[in-house]
Amino acid sequence: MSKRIQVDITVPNQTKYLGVIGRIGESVVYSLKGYQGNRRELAYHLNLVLTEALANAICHANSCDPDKDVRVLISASDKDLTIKVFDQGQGFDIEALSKHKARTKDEGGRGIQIIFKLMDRVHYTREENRNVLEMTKYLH
Amino acid sequence: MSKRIQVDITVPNQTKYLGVIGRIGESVVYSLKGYQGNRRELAYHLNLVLTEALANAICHANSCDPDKDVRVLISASDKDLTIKVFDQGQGFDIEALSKHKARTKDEGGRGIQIIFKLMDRVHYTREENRNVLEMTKYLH
Amino acid sequence: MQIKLTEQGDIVNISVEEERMDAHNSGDLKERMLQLFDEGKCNLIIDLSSVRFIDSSGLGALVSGFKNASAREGNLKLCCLQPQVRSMFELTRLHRVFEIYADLDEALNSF
Amino acid sequence: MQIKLTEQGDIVNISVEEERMDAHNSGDLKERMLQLFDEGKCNLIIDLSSVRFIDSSGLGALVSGFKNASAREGNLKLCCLQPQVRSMFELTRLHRVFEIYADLDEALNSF
Ligand SMILES: Nc1ncnc2c1ncn2[C@@H]1O[C@H](COP(=O)(O)OP(=O)(O)O)[C@@H](O)[C@H]1O
Ligand SMILES: Nc1ncnc2c1ncn2[C@@H]1O[C@H](COP(=O)(O)OP(=O)(O)O)[C@@H](O)[C@H]1O
Repeated sequence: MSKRIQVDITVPNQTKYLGVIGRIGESVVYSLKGYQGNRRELAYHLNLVLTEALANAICHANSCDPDKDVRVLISASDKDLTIKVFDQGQGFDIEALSKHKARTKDEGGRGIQIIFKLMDRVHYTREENRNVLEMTKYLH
Repeated sequence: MSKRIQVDITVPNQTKYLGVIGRIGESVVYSLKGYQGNRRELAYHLNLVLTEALANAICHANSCDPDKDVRVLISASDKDLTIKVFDQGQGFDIEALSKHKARTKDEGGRGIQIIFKLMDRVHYTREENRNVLEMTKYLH
Repeated sequence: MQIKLTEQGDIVNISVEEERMDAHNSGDLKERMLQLFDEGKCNLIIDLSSVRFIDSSGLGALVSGFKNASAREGNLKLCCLQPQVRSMFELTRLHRVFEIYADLDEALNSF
Repeated sequence: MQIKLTEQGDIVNISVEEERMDAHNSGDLKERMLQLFDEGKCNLIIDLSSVRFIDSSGLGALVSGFKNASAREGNLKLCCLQPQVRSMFELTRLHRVFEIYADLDEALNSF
């Protein structure tokens, strides 16, 4: 393996675990010693992106079924930060969402938009029997 | 899977990653909503046990070779917290160490003693081509 | 979600006593506000001083309250945002929707 | 490791400016102390006020300094331990080895 930190997390499919995953993401950011930007801001953004992506996997893909599990992979080097969130739901058309802009006063529909704003590369693909939301942030 | 959080971390075999692993351990402790004891103390203890066990894997088993990797698994439920640290070194006799007490003014030799003091169950076993240091803390 | 309610005249001050406002707990705030609307209380100040982190569900709960308050000729205003929380309102342009005050007194005086 | 040295008479005050003292950075402190001993400076106060976390390597570096100072008829004393750090000295019984002071002035006056 090259010089990467890799953190593979599995938790019960419940929103009460969003906090711990967000905090783990922040810990990973604080370990990126070489990062020149605003580390606090990056930590918040990673926490947020993890929270949004996981909440969607938990509630939309896994229908909030507390007996399922949900898995996320955080991987970081000096060059980039990559998150993969896995789900086994019916999938959705992320391209359509990326084009359609929610109106400011809509109650929902901000999660994917936030992810697109904060990350440099976002893909949602089907792999065997699961979907993967892969999100990358370049660090310089 | 039962109601467990599972965090599987791989980092380059370098002591500069001890901090991030310790912090991830603290995050896991802070997510144990049901824990009745002193959460701050438990977080510190888990951070410390992770640091001691990883430092040994990095320096004793992997001879501080920065091109290797080192892996740790943290797993938690309301009942227990388990850490597994994997190494591919020559192994060592942990039973002998658990009996022999380092003298107070010795410079080294405190790591395994601290692990025995803070954890409820400690095993070091050979599994196929690797060693596993498995440490459990019961949460009530 | 831990919430503290204080009434001052016909204004209800809702203090969110959580570090995180996310998909796990924002539904509670939304429901609590719906109860208040049912009781005819539709001038709300949400004090976010304890909140260090807010996600799209938290923002959504506030938008829901804002729309319900406005529909009843009331208002929902915000105060005491930490910088990182404030920046989420900017990211989503919601700072143009809400009246946001630096502290509770300013928010109270604005009614 | 970030370290700040201040000399007061023949006493050197070493302030460890790190949150963590562990296997990654404790070797630096040990080497810095060896340099001081070579220069004939063997009365040291280690100020741990910034240190939130210490592991067995950190404790080991302090024991090394203590033994080297004593061998040269000097002394190594500690001050300003955060509660969690203090409890590590108790866990390992090292609170019986070191003189530990609440603040820098007390430590200075004890020489
Ligand atoms: N992992 C997923 N599986 C299935 N559908 C999803 C997934 N993620 C997002 N979606 C769909 O995309 C929509 C927009 O998601 P998002 O922008 O996060 O807003 P919200 O969750 O508030 O609706 C969701 O309502 C849902 O229909
Ligand atoms: N994973 C490991 N592989 C090989 N040897 C180990 C390992 N962990 C510990 N040891 C051996 O046990 C000894 C005691 O370890 P420890 O109590 O942590 O103190 P220290 O690391 O300061 O020597 C080490 O010096 C080393 O010889």
